[in-house]
This record gives sequence, C-alpha cells and structure tokens, in this order.
Amino acid sequence: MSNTRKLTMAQAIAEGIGQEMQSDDTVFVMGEDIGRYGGIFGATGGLLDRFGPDRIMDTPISETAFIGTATGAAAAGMRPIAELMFVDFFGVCMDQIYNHLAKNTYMAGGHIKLPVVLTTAIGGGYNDAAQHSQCLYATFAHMPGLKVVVPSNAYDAKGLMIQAIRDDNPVLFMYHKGIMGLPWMAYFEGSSNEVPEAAYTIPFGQARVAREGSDVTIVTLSQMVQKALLAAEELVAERISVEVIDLRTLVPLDREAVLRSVRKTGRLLVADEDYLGFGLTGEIAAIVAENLDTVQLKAPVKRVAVPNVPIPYSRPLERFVIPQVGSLVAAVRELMTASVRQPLEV
Amino acid sequence: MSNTRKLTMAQAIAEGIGQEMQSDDTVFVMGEDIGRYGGIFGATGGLLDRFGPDRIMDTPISETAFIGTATGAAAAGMRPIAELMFVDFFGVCMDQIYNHLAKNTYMAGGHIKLPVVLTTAIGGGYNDAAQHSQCLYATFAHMPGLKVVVPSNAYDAKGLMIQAIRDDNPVLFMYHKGIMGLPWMAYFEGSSNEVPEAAYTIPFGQARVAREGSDVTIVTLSQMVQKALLAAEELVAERISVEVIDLRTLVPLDREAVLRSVRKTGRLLVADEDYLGFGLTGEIAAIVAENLDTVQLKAPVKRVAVPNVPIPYSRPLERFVIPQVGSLVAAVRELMTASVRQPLEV
Amino acid sequence: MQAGKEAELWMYEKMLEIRHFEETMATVYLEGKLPPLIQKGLAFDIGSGPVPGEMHLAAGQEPVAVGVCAHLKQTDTVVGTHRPHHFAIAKGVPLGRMAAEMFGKVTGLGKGKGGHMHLFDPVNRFSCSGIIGASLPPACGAALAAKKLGKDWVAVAFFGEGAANQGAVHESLNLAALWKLPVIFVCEDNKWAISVPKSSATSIEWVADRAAGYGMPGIKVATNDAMAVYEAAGPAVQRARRGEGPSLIEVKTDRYLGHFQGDPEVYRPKDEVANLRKNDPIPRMASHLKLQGYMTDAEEAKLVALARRRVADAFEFARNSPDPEPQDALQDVFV
Amino acid sequence: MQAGKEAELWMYEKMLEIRHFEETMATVYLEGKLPPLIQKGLAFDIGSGPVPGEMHLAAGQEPVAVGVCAHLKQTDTVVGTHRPHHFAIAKGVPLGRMAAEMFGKVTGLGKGKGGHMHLFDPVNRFSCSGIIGASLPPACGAALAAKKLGKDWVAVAFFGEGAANQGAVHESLNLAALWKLPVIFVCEDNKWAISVPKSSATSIEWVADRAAGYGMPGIKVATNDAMAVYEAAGPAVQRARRGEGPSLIEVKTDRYLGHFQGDPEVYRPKDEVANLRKNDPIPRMASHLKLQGYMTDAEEAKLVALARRRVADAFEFARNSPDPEPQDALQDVFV
Ligand SMILES: Cc1ncc(C[n+]2csc(CCOP(=O)(O)OP(=O)(O)O)c2C)c(N)n1
Ligand SMILES: Cc1ncc(C[n+]2csc(CCOP(=O)(O)OP(=O)(O)O)c2C)c(N)n1
Ligand SMILES: [Mg+2]
Ligand SMILES: [Mg+2]
Repeated sequence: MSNTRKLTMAQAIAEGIGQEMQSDDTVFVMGEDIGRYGGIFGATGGLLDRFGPDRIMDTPISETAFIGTATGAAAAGMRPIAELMFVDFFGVCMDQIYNHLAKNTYMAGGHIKLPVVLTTAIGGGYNDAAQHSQCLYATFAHMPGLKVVVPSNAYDAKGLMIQAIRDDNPVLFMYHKGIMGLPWMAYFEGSSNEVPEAAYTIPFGQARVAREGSDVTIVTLSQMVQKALLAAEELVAERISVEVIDLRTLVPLDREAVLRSVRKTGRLLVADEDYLGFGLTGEIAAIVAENLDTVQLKAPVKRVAVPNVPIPYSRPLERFVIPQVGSLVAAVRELMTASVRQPLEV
Repeated sequence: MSNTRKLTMAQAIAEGIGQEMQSDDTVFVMGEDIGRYGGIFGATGGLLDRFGPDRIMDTPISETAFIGTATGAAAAGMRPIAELMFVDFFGVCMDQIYNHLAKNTYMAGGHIKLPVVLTTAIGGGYNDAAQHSQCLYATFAHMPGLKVVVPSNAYDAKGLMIQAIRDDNPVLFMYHKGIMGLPWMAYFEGSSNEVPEAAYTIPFGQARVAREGSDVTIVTLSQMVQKALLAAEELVAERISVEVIDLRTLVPLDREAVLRSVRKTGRLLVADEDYLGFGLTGEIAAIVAENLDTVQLKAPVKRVAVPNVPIPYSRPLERFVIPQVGSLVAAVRELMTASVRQPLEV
Repeated sequence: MQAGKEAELWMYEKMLEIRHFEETMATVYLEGKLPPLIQKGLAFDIGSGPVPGEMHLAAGQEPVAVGVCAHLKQTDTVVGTHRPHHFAIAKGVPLGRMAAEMFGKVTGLGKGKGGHMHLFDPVNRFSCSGIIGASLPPACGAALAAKKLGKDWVAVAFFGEGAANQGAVHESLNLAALWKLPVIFVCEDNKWAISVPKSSATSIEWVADRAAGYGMPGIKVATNDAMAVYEAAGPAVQRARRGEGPSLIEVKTDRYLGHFQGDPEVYRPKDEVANLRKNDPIPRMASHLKLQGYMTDAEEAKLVALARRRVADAFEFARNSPDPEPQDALQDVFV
Repeated sequence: MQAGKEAELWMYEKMLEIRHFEETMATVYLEGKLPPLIQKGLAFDIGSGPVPGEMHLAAGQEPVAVGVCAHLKQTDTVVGTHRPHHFAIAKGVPLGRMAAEMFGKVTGLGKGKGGHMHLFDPVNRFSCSGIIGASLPPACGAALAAKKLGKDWVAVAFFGEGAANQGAVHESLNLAALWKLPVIFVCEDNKWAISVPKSSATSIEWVADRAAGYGMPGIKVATNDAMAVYEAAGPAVQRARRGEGPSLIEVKTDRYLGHFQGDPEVYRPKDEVANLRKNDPIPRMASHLKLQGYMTDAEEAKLVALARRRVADAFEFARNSPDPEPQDALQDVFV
C-alpha cells in the first residue's frame, strides 16, 4: 500500500501525466500555455521543469494543426496528450477531432491505433459567459469514436487519466474548472481528496455510487456530483434518502448502474450542467424509458440542466441557468410527491 | 388558389430561394459549387442564370470565412443564405456557426438580428462512408441559438425554406440527399409531391401527422418519414395501425404533438438516421418519460437509430447500421407484443 | 499623411479615456476577489465581486486602436478581440453601457448577457468575440454588405499576433483579397499570447510579410505610436473606400498588464513591463502635442480631468444600474 | 538532380499502373449504375453496382504522385486527399487490397469500412481523407514522431489547389516551419475544385508564393511532367531528411475526368480535356525513355502488359473476395 495525501484535481491530473511520462518515453504533451504557465487550469503544472520543452510543448493558437499533429504522431508510434484549453473552442478544430482522430481506426478496419488523450476544461459558475463556460460532453459522446471521461474528484481523475494514457484509443478527458482546486477559482471542497502516490488505474465504463440512498436516484457527473452530494445531505433533514450515481465516463456508459439504482429507488433525477435538449439528460431518461418492463417508476423522470440558452454572463442570470444545489433539492422534493398513472391493461 | 405541380425536393427548395431573391434584394447565396453547378445536390439549380454571380456566389473552400462572412453581412442588413455542402464538414467551421452566428443575438441582449439561412446536405444510403453520410441534426439542436429545419418532402421544403429566409434568426436547413429527387441518386418517390407555384410559408414548431394510426406512434423526420410510411403500409396486412409523426423542425420542437399521439397509441417508436446515443431518440423518449403522469404506456419506448458507430462504406455494413423499412416493421411488431410492469403503489 | 491638430488631439483624448478606463477597471475588478472575502485557501477568486469572470485589459495598446479608428466613421464596422475595450472606446461605444455590461447590468450593451469579451453596439457598428481569430470573417461580411448595398463603408478586423496562426485568419485574408472587399486587417503585436512569445508561435518575424501571399499590401508599424499608426492606416482605409480591396497592417505594441487580471505572469521577465512603460505612448504624445503648440499644460490638465470624469461617470452609471431578473436569462436567444 | 534510368523507369511503370487502375475503375464503376437497372427516371445511380458511392479518379495527375514518391522509402509517410489512388499506388499500397476496399470487401485495407476516400495502409504508411485540407496536420504529426524517435523519416502531405484556402493548410505550414518538421507539402494544381476554377478561389496565381510567408522554400513546377516533379522534390526531401525543415511544392497538372465519376461537367469548356490529353505525360515519358535508350518498344509493351495484368489481378481479387458480415459493422470503433 502506498501512502496517500489530499490533492486537488489539478494536482492529481498533473501527477498522473507525469508518472506516465516517466515510465513511457513516447508520452508527450502539446497545447497552449501548458509549459511555463503549467496549463491555464494547472493540468500540466510542474511538468515543464521535469521533462523539458521537447516533451511539454507550447503550441501556436492552431488547434486544428496541433490536434491533427497528435493524430499523426500517434499513428507513427507516439502517445500524445493534446490540450484544448476550453472545450468551447472545439469549433475551430472539430474536424480533426471527430472526422479523423475519432473515425480513422474504424475506417482502417481496426488496423491502426490512435492512443491520443485530448484534455479540455469544461463548465461555468464563475461568469466567463457564453464562449467559455460550456460542458458539451454530450456532443462528443454522441459521435462515435472517442472515449469520454468526465471525473468529479481528484482520486478518480488520477486513475482515469492513467487509464486514458494507457488506452490505445482516443480519449477525451474533460475536467471541470470548478473542481480543479485552483488558487484563483472557488471550488467544491469535496473534489480534493486522498490520492495514492503510486500510479493506479480506474477502468472506463464503471459508474460510482457516490452516495447510497433508497428514495431517489440522482444520475450525474463532474462538478454536479459535488452539488448532488450537498443536496443529498440537505435532504436528510426531510428524511429523503438520495442515491448519487457518478457516471465518470460517458463512453463507455454504465447503463446497468443507472438501471440498478432506479430499480431500487423508483425515482430518477438526471442532473447536468450541459444543455437540456438532445443531450445527456435525454439519453439517461431514455435508458429508463426503454426498460419500463423491468423498471417500476414511482414518479415521472425529472431532468435538471441548462434550459437551452447560451450561458449568460451576469451572475444572477448564470446562477439561474446553471443548476445549483437548491435546484436539485427542489427537484428531488417534487419527485417525492409526484406519481405516475397506471398503465392501460392491454 | 395557385396551381400546383409535382416537384422534387431540390426543385422546391430552389424555387423557394428564387422567389425570395426575386422579392428581396438583400437575399443572396454563398457556397461551394452553387453557381454554374447549381449546388451539388441541386438546391440552387438555375439560380445563377437568373440572378448572376453577384447574388449566387461560388466561394473558395473556406467554410469558416464565408459562413462568418454571412454572419457579418447579416448584421449589416443583408439576408445571406450560405451552403455547407455536407453537414459532415461542420468541424472546419463550427466555431463561426455555434459560437458566433448562434450566440451573438443572445450575447447582444437581442439588440442584433442575424437572418442567415445555413443550408446543408445530410444522410447516407448511397455508400459515401463515414465523412459524407451523417445527419448530425441533434448536434445542432443541442446547442442553443439555431432554428433547425429538417424537411421530409418537397411541399414542406418550399414552405419551410421561405419561412426560414423570412425569419430574422439563424436557421439551419438540412436536406437529406436521398429525398432530393436527384437524377443520379435513388430516392423515395413520396418525397416528390404537389407544390404550389406561389410562395407560401409553413410555421416552425408544428409537427405533421404524416399518417394517422391508433396502435403505435412512430416519431421521426427527414427521409426516415418516407421509410416509416412504407413500414406503416406494410403493417396494415397485420392489422397494426401506425401513426407517423413528422417533426419537420427540431428547434422549435413540437413536444405536444409527440405527447398527443403517444397518449392515443400508448406505444412509441423513435426512428432516426442520426447516432443513437445522446441524440434525437433520447430527447423524444425523455419527453415521454417526463410525462408519465399523463401518458399511459402499453410498452417500453423503443429507439431505432445508427448504433454508435461511424457510417461504414460497404453496402451490407451501411444497410445494417442505417435503419431500413424492415427495421421499423420489426420494431413495431416488438412493441405490439411488449408490455410494461405495473408501477409500485406509493 | 500627417494627422493634424484635430485628429491628434482626438487620438490623445481617446488614449487618455482608454487608459483611465483600463486602470479603473483593474482596480474595480479586484473588489471582493481577495481574502478574507473569498473561499479559504484561495489567493484570488475570479468569480467574486461586482465584475466577475475573465478580464483582459489593453493598457499600453492604445495607439493601435486610436490610430486606426481616427479614420473611421460611425457607419464603418470594427470587429475587436477578447481584449476589446480600447477598440470599442476608439470606435465610439458609449462608456456607460460598456461598463454596465461588465457589471452584468440590464443597462449594459447586452443586458448583462454578453460580458466584457462580447460587446455588441449595432449603432456604432462594433462587435468582438472571445474566440481567437474570429474577428476576421464577420469583418469580411460587413465589407461584403457595404459592396452589395453600394456604400463606401469599410470594415476593420483587429487581431493579435497570436491569432495570426489561426486558420480563420488565412481564409479571411484570401477571401477579402479575392473579392476585393473593403477591409483593413490589423494585427496587434504585443509580443505575447498569454504566456507564449511570438517567436514560439510564428515562423516568421512579421505577420505583415504574409500579405504578399494574398496579393494585398502588408504595412509595418514598428513603434507603439498613435501618429505612426494613423499614417499607416490612412492609405489602407482610403484604398478600401475606393473599392481597391483589403490591406494588412501590423503594429508593434506593448501589453502593460497580465494577460488577464490575476495572471501570475511567471513566464514574463520581471523588469520587462517597467522598461516598456518608459516608452509610454501617452506622455510621449502629450509632449509632442505641446511641441506642436496644439496643447497647453492647462488644456492637458483639462483633457485628463475630462477623461477621468467620463470614466468615473461610466462606472457610477454601471454600479447604480439594476441587475437583470434571473428569468431574463430565458429571453433573447431569438429576436 | 537527374532521375536516371532506374528511377525514370520506376516512375513510368507506376504511371502506367495508376492510369490503368483509374481507367479500369472508371469502367467498373459504371456497372449497375445505368438504366434500365436503376430507379425509373434516373440517369445514373451513384449507390448501385459493385463499387458504389463517390469516385474521384486521378487520370492525368500521375506525374505529381510518382515524381514525389520516387524519393520516398517505406518508412516515410504519405497523406493523400479525397482523390487518393495515384498517391497510394506510388507509395506502394498493394493494388488488390486497395481495390477490394472500393468493392467493400473484407479483404480491403479497411475491411470495407473506409471506402475509396479512406485508404489506410500502416505498413506502407499511407492514409488519406475525404475532408479538404485535412492531409496536412497528420503529416506534421508523422514528421514530429520521426523527430522524437530520432529517425530520418519524412512525411509528405498532398493537397489540391482548392484546398489551399482551407484554414488547416495555413496552421500546418506555420507549425511545420516553426518546429522545423521534416515535411514536404505538395499542392496539386489541376485548375479545378469541382466546378470552381483556381482563379475564382485563390487570390494569387501560385500557392507556392505563400511559402515565403512561413519562411520555407516555395518551389514551382509548371509542367505536368514526372521528371520535372522528381527534380523539384529531390532537394525538398533531402532538406527534410537533413532536419532542415519543410518545403512547399506546387505542381501544375491536369484532371482528365470529371471531379467525380458521373459529374456532368457543365462548367467545363467542351474541348478542354481533349487539348489537355494532347500533352499526356505518359506517352511523353515513353518517348523520352526511348530517346535516352532506357527502354525499347518491346520493353515498353512488356511494361504496359505488366501494368494491365497487375490491375486486372487486383480487380479480380477484389471481385472474388467475400463481403463483410453485416454485424461486422459493430466492430473496430475501438481497438
Ligand atoms: C480558438 C481559441 N483558442 C484559444 C483561446 C484561448 N486564448 C485566449 S486569449 C489567447 C492569446 C491570444 O493572443 P493574441 O492573439 O496575441 O492576443 P492578446 O491576448 O495578446 O491580445 C488564447 C490562446 C481562444 N480564446 N480561442
Ligand atoms: C472541408 C471540405 N469542404 C468541402 C468539401 C467538398 N469537396 C470535395 S472535393 C472538393 C474540391 C477540392 O478541390 P481540390 O482541393 O483542388 O482537389 P481536386 O478535387 O481538384 O483534386 C470539395 C469542395 C470537402 N470534402 N471538405
Ligand atoms: Mg498578443
Ligand atoms: Mg483541384
């Protein structure tokens, strides 16, 4: 057993990357401000001093070029990590991501492997407005070919990052700014936790029961897991027992974990910081709707997410559109009083 | 009453654009091969000869530049129509589409209007493989700021196109190649129909009951509407009465039309040519799952879509992943024999 | 092309306004963001205070904004960057509604929905974006509209030296040259793209040297001086107005503050800014104006006081304006 | 740099192979696509026959492919375009598995999943894409890998003159020059981008003139001639191998067929192709080889027969190979 310490998620990610770079010369990092700056959100903090500019490479503001470069380098035997500073910028380089990095392995009939980790920052809550506050993970999970990892805490982040680097497929690793534990941005304390020093992995496709409960299931991920845990705590006073499922990865998706929990509680709240329509909350609700022969609901499914508007800048507006602990508490209460109609006899 | 003729969807779209260009000098078209060629899929056929190269502008292969140009021109008083030849190419210009065209009006507090119509070709079925066969409408419907129009036939296409050009907001107009009625690609005859000569509009957000039925509701759009109608016809022999709902637009989405039909039939099949996960089928299923207090299901919801793989080239492979008439028939049969469990008494 | 008294005084006045606005914002921005008001353990909280979120200030970069905009009319379009205040002020965007936007107030340019990187003023034809390289395509669009509407309007797209390597820049330069659009592309070289120096990002020394590859004039302004920019921009604006097509101007300028407020600037030589400030374009212009006899000490004091008051009024207006109602967030996605 | 007998014969042989492959495909592609076999009312059905989907052929463009690839080793990387056959054949991709891919067979390079625009041969380090401008970034990646692995491998990215105005091209040229990557960028100017002539898309005459804006050599090849391409490419490949960085080569060439098979070519002057074919590079090279005494009539006949047989064998292999099982479609998203 290796000893553990409390780390922030940013430290845990940087540690995981550093350990893999130590043990595998083919791993290197490219991105904007990942060198001397250490990554705007600290995901590569300290790595430049340890590995030098040949392996921690600051790039021009040319996302299409350097992400495509990662794809080409991976095909030639390297294991690149490329950082897209904010996921909101995907629009300038999406073609290299989804038409090439994500599809080449399939189009090659599985004859090539592309071990690329794409890291990117997601999420709002600090008033960075419509072009710097989105989550967008559903967009990447919708299109086949990328594994999509969205950790909620430091321990998971390190294990999932090492798993991602060792995976022979492209992995999109999305970290929420509001749980990185940065010295310049408020974060949820629960996201900094005990992290073993030694390298370890967490398999993809295994959701985590972040809190056990019996009345209502909250399915969520990333920073929203921390909000859900606070909401659950708050609801104890009302004798409402909430189970919180942290999906951890969207591709692969642990459908069974969702069904297992909802079969137990009979009530589902899907909580998401992404846009409401055509996204994560729809997919999770659909999984239950498809399984109504084995799942017995006590209440209709509830979804809480950003109500199909861009993220507004002004604090009262942003707080209104991004689900808060209070919105989860209110939604759970509604679920406890709601009921479904009897199905018609056939 | 103006007289009608049978037109292909391509002819109907070109006619609608031409009539609006005739009546409004600020309307013009930009895109690749839209001039002399008339648009690879015929959406601008004949317009160059009528309006000349100043209003029917062939562009360089610079989607970011000319789509951003459309946004800038719209802000300055024009009503541009820009064509993205295949929706699969969105990755080279998505930033101008969704971070700017789609969000600027909101970020400006509604103080600017951007009357841009973005036309694009979608869909497979003719073995054009992973980078030329996608639908991707859910991706655009997921991100706020664009109206999303996806017609299934010539009559709707003309009315929706004129509505789109007259709308003061950005509209994404997606036409499926397999219903355009091109002389070089097989298409579904049902998509060519009677079209009035005079200009007319069809309001957004109003789904169409393409066929009335009482046992099963198929919610779908675009080319899949034609497949659903054939499936419904085939099922008559088995005395299964299928209702087909053609969504016509995804933003705005006619949720009530879906609920109205499912309240009647108690059985829902969502049929889609887009990717299964995190997309259209999930959203429609979720709408029902959210309303189980007023909707009584006789069977779990069923979804048929592309099973989360890129579109393969080879014919047997493509036919396997893209839902065919037969897959809809089979899914409806399963719905007729399935049943849901009683909800627990609370 | 000499600017002359009126234009030079206008540029000086605008530079004062910009500098005071940026310095005032630098102070106000820190309100509520430091211990002990914030989460324990934090040194700074970007999301707190009356003006939350990222804040990119342009102190030191006034010349490029005023030197170009001195040639523009209200009907001309300017598209700025994520660091937009100097461009906006030089283009005539009202200070009050601009400041109110940064305070997230209903009286803001975007009713508080846009924020400091997203300032839209249709009356003065100004807009900007937080996406690097995104200023060029819409400027081409404004220029194309001018052509189609038969107007002599021109459009200016400002972008940083770091943005120069973004694909959108290349596509726009080609399109504008091909279609002879009345655009002036202005590359603002402040040497840094956050922590990345130009030499680590761009394969040649002058971005303006790329103009030849598009068949348009490339103009170099090597000093951070309003008059030098004015003289370089004049012919480019006239060329555009005459319908002779676009130009690319590159201006060397200096970033006095961090990339954004709160930037630790670990990447930057400690004394760099101090040395840059020795060459501050504002005092230099003041002495020039006096030398020319365009301005007395008394008039200078008046102008300084005027700029201070305008900025103070703007911030007061912003502070005293009401917040939007939370549910207003659901409005304005579509008009 | 003279090619010499061996290289010249190799180029000639490869050009014959390419031409026969393309002409054979042009015929085979039409199988099952014409009335009365297709939907009533259609003139042609792109989705029918043994080889469905789009088909972009490169007859006429052989010189650029063989002239560059004559300098390459198996360990060098080539990234092609949506019109990839000539590059693939010149790089040594096996004809049989390539043809089988176009027939959608399990024996194809991608087990039938990729199709003709998506040929991946990791052994011969060839790949391509249907997205315009997408060949350059991955070529930079292969070159970067070579540097990191300490190999003298080079990478070649081919792209069309129409692709030259895509943002990815600009970003890649800058990155390669900045990092001194061993890449050779080759712009294949066949004058057309589908129906759009170069003059309606590019603001200058030679794309190679943009090289200076990145600080790399720009090399112009004005004739559609294999030896001319060979001589131009040699120094660029050597420069890359020596670690001195990238070059940009532009080659004028001719597209003999439609953009894709079935293209009505309404946009193209009726006699254009006939005139172009008068300057066919293959017979020209044949007479040159004979003049040099490198090839007799008998040897020529042998080479032609050999090329025909190789292509015929490839198509036969493709035809006789089995289809994939439908459910195979669910495999290979991830390895
Ligand atoms: C497409 C895109 N990539 C990255 C960023 C993050 N980013 C914001 S400002 C900046 C540096 C810009 O440098 P420059 O263009 O020189 O402008 P300056 O900040 O110096 O004014 C970067 C990389 C972004 N906003 N958009
Ligand atoms: C990003 C993108 N835009 C548009 C297209 C559609 N398209 C396919 S080939 C082509 C023309 C390409 O011209 P060029 O680069 O000169 O190559 P050529 O066809 O002449 O070989 C276009 C516009 C595409 N595949 N990708
Ligand atoms: Mg800069
Ligand atoms: Mg071409």
